[in-house]
Amino acid sequence: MSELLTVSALGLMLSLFLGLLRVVRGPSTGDRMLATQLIGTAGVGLLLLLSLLLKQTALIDVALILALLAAVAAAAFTGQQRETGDD
Amino acid sequence: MIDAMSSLLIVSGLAFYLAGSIGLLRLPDLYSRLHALTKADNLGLGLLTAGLALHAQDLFVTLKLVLIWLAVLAASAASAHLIAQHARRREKQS
Amino acid sequence: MADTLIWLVAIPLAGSIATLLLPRQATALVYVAAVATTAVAGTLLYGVGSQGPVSYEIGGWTAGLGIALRADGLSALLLMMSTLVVLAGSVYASAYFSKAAERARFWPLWLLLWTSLNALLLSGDLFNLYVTLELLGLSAVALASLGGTLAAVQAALRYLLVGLLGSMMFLAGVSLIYAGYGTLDLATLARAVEAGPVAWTALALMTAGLLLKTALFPLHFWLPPAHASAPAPVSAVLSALVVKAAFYLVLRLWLDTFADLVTPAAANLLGILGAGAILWGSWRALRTERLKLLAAYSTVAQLGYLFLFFPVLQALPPGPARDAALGGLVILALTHGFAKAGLFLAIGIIQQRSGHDRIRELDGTAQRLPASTFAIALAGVALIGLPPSGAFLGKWQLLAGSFASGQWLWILVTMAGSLLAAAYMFRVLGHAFGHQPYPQRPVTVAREEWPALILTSLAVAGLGLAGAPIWGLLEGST
Amino acid sequence: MLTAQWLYAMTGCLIVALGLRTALLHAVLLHRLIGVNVMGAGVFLMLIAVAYRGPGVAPDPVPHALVLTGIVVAVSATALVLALARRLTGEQDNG
Amino acid sequence: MNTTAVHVLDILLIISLLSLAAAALLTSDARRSVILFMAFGLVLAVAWGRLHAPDVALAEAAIGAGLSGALLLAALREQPRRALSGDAKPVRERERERTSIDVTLQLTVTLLCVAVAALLVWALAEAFDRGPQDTLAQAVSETLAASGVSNPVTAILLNFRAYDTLLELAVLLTAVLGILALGPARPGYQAAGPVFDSLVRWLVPVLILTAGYLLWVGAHAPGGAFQAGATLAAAAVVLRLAGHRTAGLPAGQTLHLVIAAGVGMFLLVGLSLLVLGRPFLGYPPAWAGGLILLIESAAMLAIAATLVLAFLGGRPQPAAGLSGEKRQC
Repeated sequence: MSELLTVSALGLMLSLFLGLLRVVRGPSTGDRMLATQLIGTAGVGLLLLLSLLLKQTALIDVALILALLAAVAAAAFTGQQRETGDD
Repeated sequence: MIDAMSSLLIVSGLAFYLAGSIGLLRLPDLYSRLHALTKADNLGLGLLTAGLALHAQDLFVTLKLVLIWLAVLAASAASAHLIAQHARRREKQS
Repeated sequence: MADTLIWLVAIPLAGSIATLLLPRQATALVYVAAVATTAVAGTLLYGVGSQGPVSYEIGGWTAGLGIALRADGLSALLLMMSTLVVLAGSVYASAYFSKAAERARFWPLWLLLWTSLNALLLSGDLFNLYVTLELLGLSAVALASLGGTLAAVQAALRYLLVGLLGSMMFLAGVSLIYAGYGTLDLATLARAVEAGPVAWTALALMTAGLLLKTALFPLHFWLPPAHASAPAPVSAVLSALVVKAAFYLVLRLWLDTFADLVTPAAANLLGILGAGAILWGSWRALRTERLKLLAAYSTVAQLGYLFLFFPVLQALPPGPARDAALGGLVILALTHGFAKAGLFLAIGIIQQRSGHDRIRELDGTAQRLPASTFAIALAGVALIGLPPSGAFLGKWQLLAGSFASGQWLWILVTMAGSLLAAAYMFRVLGHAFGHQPYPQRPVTVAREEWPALILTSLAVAGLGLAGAPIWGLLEGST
Repeated sequence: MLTAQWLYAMTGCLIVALGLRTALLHAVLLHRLIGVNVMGAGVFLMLIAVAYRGPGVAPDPVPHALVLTGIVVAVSATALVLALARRLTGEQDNG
Repeated sequence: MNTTAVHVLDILLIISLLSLAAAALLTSDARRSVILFMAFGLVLAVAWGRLHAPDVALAEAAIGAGLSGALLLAALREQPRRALSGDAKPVRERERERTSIDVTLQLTVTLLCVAVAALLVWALAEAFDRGPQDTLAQAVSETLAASGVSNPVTAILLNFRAYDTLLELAVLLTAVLGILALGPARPGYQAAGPVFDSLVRWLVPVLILTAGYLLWVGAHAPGGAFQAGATLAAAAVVLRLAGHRTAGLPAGQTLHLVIAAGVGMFLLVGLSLLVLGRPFLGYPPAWAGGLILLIESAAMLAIAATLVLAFLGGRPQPAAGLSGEKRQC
């Protein structure tokens, strides 16, 4: 089981890494925000796997906060987009 | 039995994650990326949390896992909607 | 006795909250807090003088696990000076800010700044010092921006970014110390520290951060605009106390905690930068057209003298000559504190009354505001270093120390700096005493002019006479 | 010495240098602010790496507490910078 | 956990951190830089989790990845793009004239930064050679029982080094007073559409509940006043984004009471103990847990209010304003 979790963690890290490429490349702000969201979701998954692997239950709380605040950040971003109307 | 179930869920979740991020990289425009990504990462995280929930010691942890999934679901739905709306407005303008 | 240490932080902090919650009674509350703090600071100074250094372990935890506050002669003297300056500044500010809304914004931040000064001078813990540095920097910037003009906000913004960079470098040094020695307590560290990459790099980073904050040439670029565009009582405290707090930390680290690591070359580097500060600062002060900028450049120059003491102290062997030089350094720092605070307060009055601070157009100020002009003249005596001011004693010790250790360059720089200071101060006074008829009243606005007069008189007369007790207090510290 | 501790600490050093460079060189305020923040993150990474004691061993909690304090202080300073910057652009627009 | 796999994970994390930091710092576009910085915060939170620092990871997730980004984005919203990204053409032409100086300066500063990195590596190498410095960590674990809480990080922050935290709350108070002195809040956001409203309707209560949970759990597990305060602030930020003008903050003197609550409660407890003959902030062991929770609750409110005010950028304006909701384009 532990091996599977480790491999999955690596897979998620890879996914996060691919999101990274899109964040750096862009081209539009919407793309970057979307990719940041993928990084967030992958980060949440990674933290959940790490909480089992490292036997740290507190990392579930971290994942929860990360997920909630990712929603807030998305709201802040779109709120701002709504106002300025450019990107 | 539970281990096998959980492994299956986690691995399929991972597959969706990877599909989503490859889509994000390879698809040609914002719209198609948006659709690929929101489906993939929501499903991916959903399967992953389901897999991990099978290992959860108590109900509270399961509750938190469900909450995490819902939060991500809502965030991506809202932002996808707004990003798309915004992009559409720009297209109309130009 | 040890309790005084925590009260010195708690009273201004409590005062700040009280003024925030009760804006109508704010001025009265500030007076109460200021008088109480002054009384406690006096008690501490007396106690340190009679019983030696004191320390206080917060929460009752031993230093290391917890945080200890400590005071010796050096910190008690600087604390007394800063208390008197803030007290005078408070009286001044209650008249300077004429609108209630202005005062309501000013008082809580003013008392927070005071809290941070006292906390910094008393802290015995490296990480706690980082927090006090940030508190000092943020409250100073918030106060400096109260002027509200574009120039003030711009200067405050640059001041803040420089300050943040300085604290980050300090924090990087602190982190290295924790990695290498597993402690943050200064006294424990002083016993454990040994020459090596950790100590050298940490000291270099912390010093670089602090030099940025104390505006040592050539890192002084942010100081003149920030000090010149702040409201007068804020300028006074920024120039007299805030930069000196960072200087105090450099002194502590170099002479106390890391004393064994300091090499002559490093001390000479500080001396050379100090010499550059004296010459460059004085020259710019001579060339500037505005009185407040002149005072700010003069601060750059005066800080230079304090750094000249580093190579001198490094070269002198422990003994009476070195003690005398250290005493000279402290007296010079105290004199500058009083004189510069008084100078900025007096300039503030002139600026408010005549609507500008252009040096060329000061003619007749002596007749209109004789007390303020007299305060400027007294500050000039102290900044030039004429007898009987404390600065005379301080510079005398600097010259004696340089002579004893054969460092002729510092003697030349000190003389040149004093001549330049005389030139820029006489330029101001020459204009101020220009022809205009009849003085009406010697003191026109008591609440604003007395603080300036008292501070500058302290610098000229008080410290000149207080030499012996100061040397007595410093015995055994650093 | 632990490999992970070493790797993350070195990363911290590099991030400090990257942040410092931007904070010193960049002409635009917002970038300099982000530079200082990144530099802070580098310092924090050094501290947390120092606290790490390997898998299954409880880390040193002291640096964790210091970093928490540092994060809160950094966010306060960032907020003040942004407020001042906002006032500045407001003034320029009016005048 | 398989060590090679962990090393691969570590290296991927490190490459992500470095490339995000570099990308955020090297881009010339302000908005891009902010988004990259937010992504950097996200990855950093994962790195804290990996390094067994869940308390820090919580704070980073709430503040670093969430609120700092929201703050920066709110600042961007208001400022014209040119002013922040600074690539207007005349400037560029002016810069071309001083290119030679710039190149020298850039080279010097870059070399300086390389030197700083090298010094840090050199120093850390010596520090790691000395082996772990565990005296303080041991002292903490030996004294933990007397601290009133069982989470060592909370014990340090609110008991052993409570004085640091008191001054840190004073830093927050200073920042918020500085912000309030600078002027009124930014104009509010327009009322949002139905999708956003449905998000708000459940996100705000969940955030408030989570804040309460973090405050309570901090005594024995990762969490505490700062993480809780930041989460509470996030709830208010969402309200504000949905068009609520004051984001749930009280007005006038009540607002002052809230922002001063953290320092005030801390000082009240500390000085009361001093008057009762104990050291300043020296809690009696039997009372320590309760007093810490009391201080943390007040601190949470103050932290939340401060972060919200920072997001608003000034004192919230009463709803009767004439032009508050005017769109800024």
